[in-house]
Amino acid sequence: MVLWPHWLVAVIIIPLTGAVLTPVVGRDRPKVASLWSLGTMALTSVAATMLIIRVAQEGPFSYMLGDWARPYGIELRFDEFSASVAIICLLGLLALMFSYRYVAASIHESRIPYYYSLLLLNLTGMIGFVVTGDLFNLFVFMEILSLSGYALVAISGERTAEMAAFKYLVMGAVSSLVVLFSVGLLYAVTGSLNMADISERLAGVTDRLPVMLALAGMAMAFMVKAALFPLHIWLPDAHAIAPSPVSAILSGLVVKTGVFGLLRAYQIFYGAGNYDLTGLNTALVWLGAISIVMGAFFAIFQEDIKMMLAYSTISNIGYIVMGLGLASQYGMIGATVHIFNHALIKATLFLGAGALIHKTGYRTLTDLRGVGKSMPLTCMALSIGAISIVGIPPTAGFLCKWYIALGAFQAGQPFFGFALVFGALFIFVYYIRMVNSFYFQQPTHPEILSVGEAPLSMLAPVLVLATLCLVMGILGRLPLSFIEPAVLRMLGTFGG
Amino acid sequence: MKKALVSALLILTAIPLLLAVGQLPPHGSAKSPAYEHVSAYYLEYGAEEAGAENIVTDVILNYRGFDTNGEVTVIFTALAAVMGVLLLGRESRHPVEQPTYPPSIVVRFIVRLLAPFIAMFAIYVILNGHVSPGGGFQGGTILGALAIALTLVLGENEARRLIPEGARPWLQAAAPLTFVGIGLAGLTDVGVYLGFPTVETLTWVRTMWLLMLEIGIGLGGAVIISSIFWTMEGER
Amino acid sequence: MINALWNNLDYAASIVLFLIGLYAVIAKDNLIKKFMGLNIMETAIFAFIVALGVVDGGDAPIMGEGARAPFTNPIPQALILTGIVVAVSTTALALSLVIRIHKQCGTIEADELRELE
Amino acid sequence: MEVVDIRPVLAPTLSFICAGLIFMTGRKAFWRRFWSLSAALLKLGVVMSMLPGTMNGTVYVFKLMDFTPGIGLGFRVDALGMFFAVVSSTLWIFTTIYAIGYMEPEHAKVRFFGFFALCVSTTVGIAFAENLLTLFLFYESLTIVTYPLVIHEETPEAFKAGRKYLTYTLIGGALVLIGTVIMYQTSGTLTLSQPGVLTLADGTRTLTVLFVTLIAGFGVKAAIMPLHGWLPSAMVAPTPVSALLHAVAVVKAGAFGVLRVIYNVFGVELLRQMDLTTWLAWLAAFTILTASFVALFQDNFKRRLAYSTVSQLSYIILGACLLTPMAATAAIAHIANQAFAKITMFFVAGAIQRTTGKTSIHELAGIGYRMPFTMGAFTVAALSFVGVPLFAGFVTKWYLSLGALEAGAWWFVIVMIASALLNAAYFLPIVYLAYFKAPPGTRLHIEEARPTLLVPTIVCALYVIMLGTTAEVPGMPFSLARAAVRFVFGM
Repeated sequence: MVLWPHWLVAVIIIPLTGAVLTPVVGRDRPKVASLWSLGTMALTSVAATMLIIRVAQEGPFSYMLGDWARPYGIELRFDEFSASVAIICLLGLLALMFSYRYVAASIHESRIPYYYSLLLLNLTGMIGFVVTGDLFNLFVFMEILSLSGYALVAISGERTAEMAAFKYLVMGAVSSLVVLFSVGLLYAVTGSLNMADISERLAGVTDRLPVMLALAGMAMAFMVKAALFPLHIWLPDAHAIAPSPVSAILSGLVVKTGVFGLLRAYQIFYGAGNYDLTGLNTALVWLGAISIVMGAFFAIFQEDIKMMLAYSTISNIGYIVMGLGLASQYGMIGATVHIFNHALIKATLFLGAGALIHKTGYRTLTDLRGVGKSMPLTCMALSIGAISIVGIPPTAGFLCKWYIALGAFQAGQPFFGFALVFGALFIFVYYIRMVNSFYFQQPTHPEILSVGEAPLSMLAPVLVLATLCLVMGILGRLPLSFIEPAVLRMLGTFGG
Repeated sequence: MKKALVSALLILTAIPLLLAVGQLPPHGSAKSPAYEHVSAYYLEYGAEEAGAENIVTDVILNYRGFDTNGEVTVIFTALAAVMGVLLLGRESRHPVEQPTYPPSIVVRFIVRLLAPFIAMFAIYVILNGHVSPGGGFQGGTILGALAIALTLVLGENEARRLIPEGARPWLQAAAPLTFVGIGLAGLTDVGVYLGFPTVETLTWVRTMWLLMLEIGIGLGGAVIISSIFWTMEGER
Repeated sequence: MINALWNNLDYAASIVLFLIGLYAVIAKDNLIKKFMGLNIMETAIFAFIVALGVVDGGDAPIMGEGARAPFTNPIPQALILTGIVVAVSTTALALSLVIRIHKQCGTIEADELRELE
Repeated sequence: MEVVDIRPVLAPTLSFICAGLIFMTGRKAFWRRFWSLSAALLKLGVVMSMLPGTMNGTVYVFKLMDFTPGIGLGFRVDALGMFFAVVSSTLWIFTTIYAIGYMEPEHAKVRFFGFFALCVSTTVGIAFAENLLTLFLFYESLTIVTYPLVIHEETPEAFKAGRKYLTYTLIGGALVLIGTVIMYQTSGTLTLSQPGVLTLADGTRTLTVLFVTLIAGFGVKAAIMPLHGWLPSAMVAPTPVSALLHAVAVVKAGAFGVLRVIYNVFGVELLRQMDLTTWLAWLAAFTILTASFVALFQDNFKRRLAYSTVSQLSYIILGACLLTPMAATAAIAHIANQAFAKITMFFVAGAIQRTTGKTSIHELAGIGYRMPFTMGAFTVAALSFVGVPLFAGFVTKWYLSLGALEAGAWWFVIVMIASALLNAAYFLPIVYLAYFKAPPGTRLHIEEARPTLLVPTIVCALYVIMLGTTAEVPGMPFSLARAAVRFVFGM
């Protein structure tokens, strides 16, 4: 039962079915819709757990849909990187739980079943994105998650939200098209759509220019999805204006799919073995470094707490991309684990901020002064998140910073180690403002002292996540050692 | 100024792109890797193995059936997205009783006259997708267009009655649900999700499943297209 | 070089179309026009991928009575069927957003919207 | 001889648990005090119970867990770490008692005592860290947990000081992190259990960069000029904070880090070969003299003490840089000598402020008549700093001068003498002012500080005398310093 291979398809099919049935089940009954989607996600989590147990025991495995042999059918492939389904399921569950109260207050009732449906579809898209082994299938799932993402940004019905969603949609759609174009190019030169097969056949391609163009196209498009610095302009508005649980999902997971796409592109090209990726690596490292600094720089000027968090996502994506671009063992490990850890941390922060906004109705740092006294647990969780995202030990953010910095030195590019560590200080500047305003400053609105703690359905996810931020800092070696074989396999070096 | 800058930038971008496509295998060549690898296999064995004479249908529903499973989910996502963005709750909706400018009698007459034929054609396209050009998507679009045309001449309330209110959410989810159903049938019967029986004696099962998929896609597509149209019109 | 491009004129045409669409997306202020630009880009990509599947003198890949080789490549056609559906879905969502923006702001010109903020 | 023992973990954990209890039940004054005091006593007990073993050369180790293979959260009690731990946990008790009295009229006491306990927890963690990563972990945590203490007053001035504090120390932390990364990259280990793990084969350039980053990183907290800017500003904190943090925990953590770098990362032998420490010694000498000069012109009592701290900390750095056994003994012993004397002074400053409200030196005329015991304690500490024999400061100066001669660097002896004179020049006028410049008509009208403030002050002053008189008695802290030196120099 545990090693049943069908869990791999179940992990996509369960949330998919749940999502399309949410409007049926939940019509005019928002509570039922909420419970239904929670149940769906719980089942999905079971499947995800089984998959991770299996990959830990046996290593990567495949599932051939329709029983067609490798290049002819669609292959689902579960490797160590795909273990991201764990964090997708976890954040999904917690965001859905958080939504129970939050959405009732901020979204029109008739839209609520569709809200849950879209959220489930978004999660389905991400799960499919990380487990598929087929390039075109990857595109299809990317579209599911992008489309639902655009709609979720706009779902609150505010004017600014709709404009942010439109901006997001245009940039997202263009980048999706570029991905499709690159898939077409790769298909033209290899005749295959299966990633492993493409990787094998790429080694024998003689005319390199289309292949390099495909690589550049994919890199560019995924950078847009990942909101790397000059291509980030869609992110702050979209993430800040979306409902908070959605922000948590978007910031914690959806932007990571861009990084994940880069990772898959790397897998294809490293697998081919005879492609020189130095140019791309250099570009990624520099863009990563610039993102770290620019994200932090813009965040300093933000008054709106969610806007600040949104810019900090850009910085953190910078970490991850820099780690990938360093192309050294430690850098790569740090980057992949930071995908996971940053999701935890950012979800803590966004959900915590959501709880504050829900209870107080304020969203700027000035207005929120003194809230630490009335909502101590939420603010404690937010502070843990802040410490963690800056990378103060022993929280989850630290190990990744340590690994990526180590990777920079390992790759012989110490400059980026410095950039990373000092960039993190820059980030601290604005998080300390947040902590100051919660705890140490006199309230601007005295009535803020009398609001109570957030309801349990909001508090519980926030606290669970904050605890995980700490636990993952202390037990950080577990994901690290879990991902290590995959990275080594990808880089093709052992012990180097 | 901005326009000139953008143009210049795009022309610069064009150069590497054109260089790259120039290096692609020559257009129309039967010796290209794209033609010789996977598709050669499909063309050779597809008709017997996958169950439909139309190889494109084989690819869509059988070899790459999971893509289509995702694809129908994309359509459903579009529906949910439009609903999520546009719905404002029943009380604030004012369904349009009559079009603001009722179409002329000629239009009304012709639409009413053609409606059964259009529907017939749509069903034909859906059911013959596996042996001729066409299939669920194409037929579903025709059906959806029919629903839109009828809305224009009958008014929304009248047209909505074509699809009963209670069944509508089920029908909207029809395509993904059919896929999941067939997929699970394949799981129990063949042992793999979306597996189709390949045994000689069970070819009729295979054909039936393909047809069910086509019908599911067609029905779901049509309902979703008309639902999106109605939602948008309600917002006009 | 020119010769190679001439052989692959279909592809080159798609590239040009793609860039025209991109121009509209970037340079046009009207949201609908932006979106039409996006649709042009989509069409360009679809044309590109379908063109990949063309085989000189190829017939539709439908077996049965009277079918004769060569057939065109079925895969790009299948892919683009999916692609079109995706494009339609994106268009539906974008238009819904434009409807809402127009309703709330009274305009769909990007520069005027920016002033409203 | 290494013994696996739970006690090295227990010591920091105790204060950590105590902090948790304070946060949970601290609204009641009784529980707040009870937890603070009992944890302080318990921890001192735990630390002291390891003392005899350490004296005999036993090393207690405990590996908590691995972050990654090879790098873990490990604890190890050697003589040097023990020395620092004994000093900080002894002083924690006195400071706690003092703080209970001092903080009576203040706000946010739960927060204060909670973070106070956390602060001590991390300090002991620094002392017992087995590897550089563990050390860094506690070093960085120390920065974070002291921040709420620094800005305790919540005034704009306090926020400004807090910002300055964080800027300096976090940059220092970042440098330490980079140094740690470089060390791991170069040597593949981060352990602090050897007398030096690096060798010349690692490349002069790498080693120089590593040395500079690590020393600069720890030097921020050790307030080596020009990295000292945060220390005088942070004096806006309540006095117990200034006392504990700026005489014991924070600044000594920096100095301790420098010692670890010099003795356990690089090792005396390698540094001698590379001649890296000379410039640092000169920088330290410069700091000693300059900070003393600046202190001369400070009128605010606590600011004068702050600059004196800056000056005194560099004794430790200088001692370490001379790379001779004598100087090293002095450097290590000065951790205790300076701490006890300086904390006495801060206690005095706080007691005067709480009792009379005076914070400037020129207002202190005649204070010796009102608060004779307090000022008596101050006089003891001042004499110690000047380096009068029989007081703790003399021991340091004596051994440091011997060490300088041993290293053939007689000019540092001159620095030492000049510093003694400067110390006299800025501390003795206060004593003079207090006793001999009474405004006309002052009568002996004793108005002492309350007992909770007075007793710790006097006990600390007695310690200063004890450290000065019993340096050669076996079993005293000084012999622990000797044990540490024996290990470092392989004697």
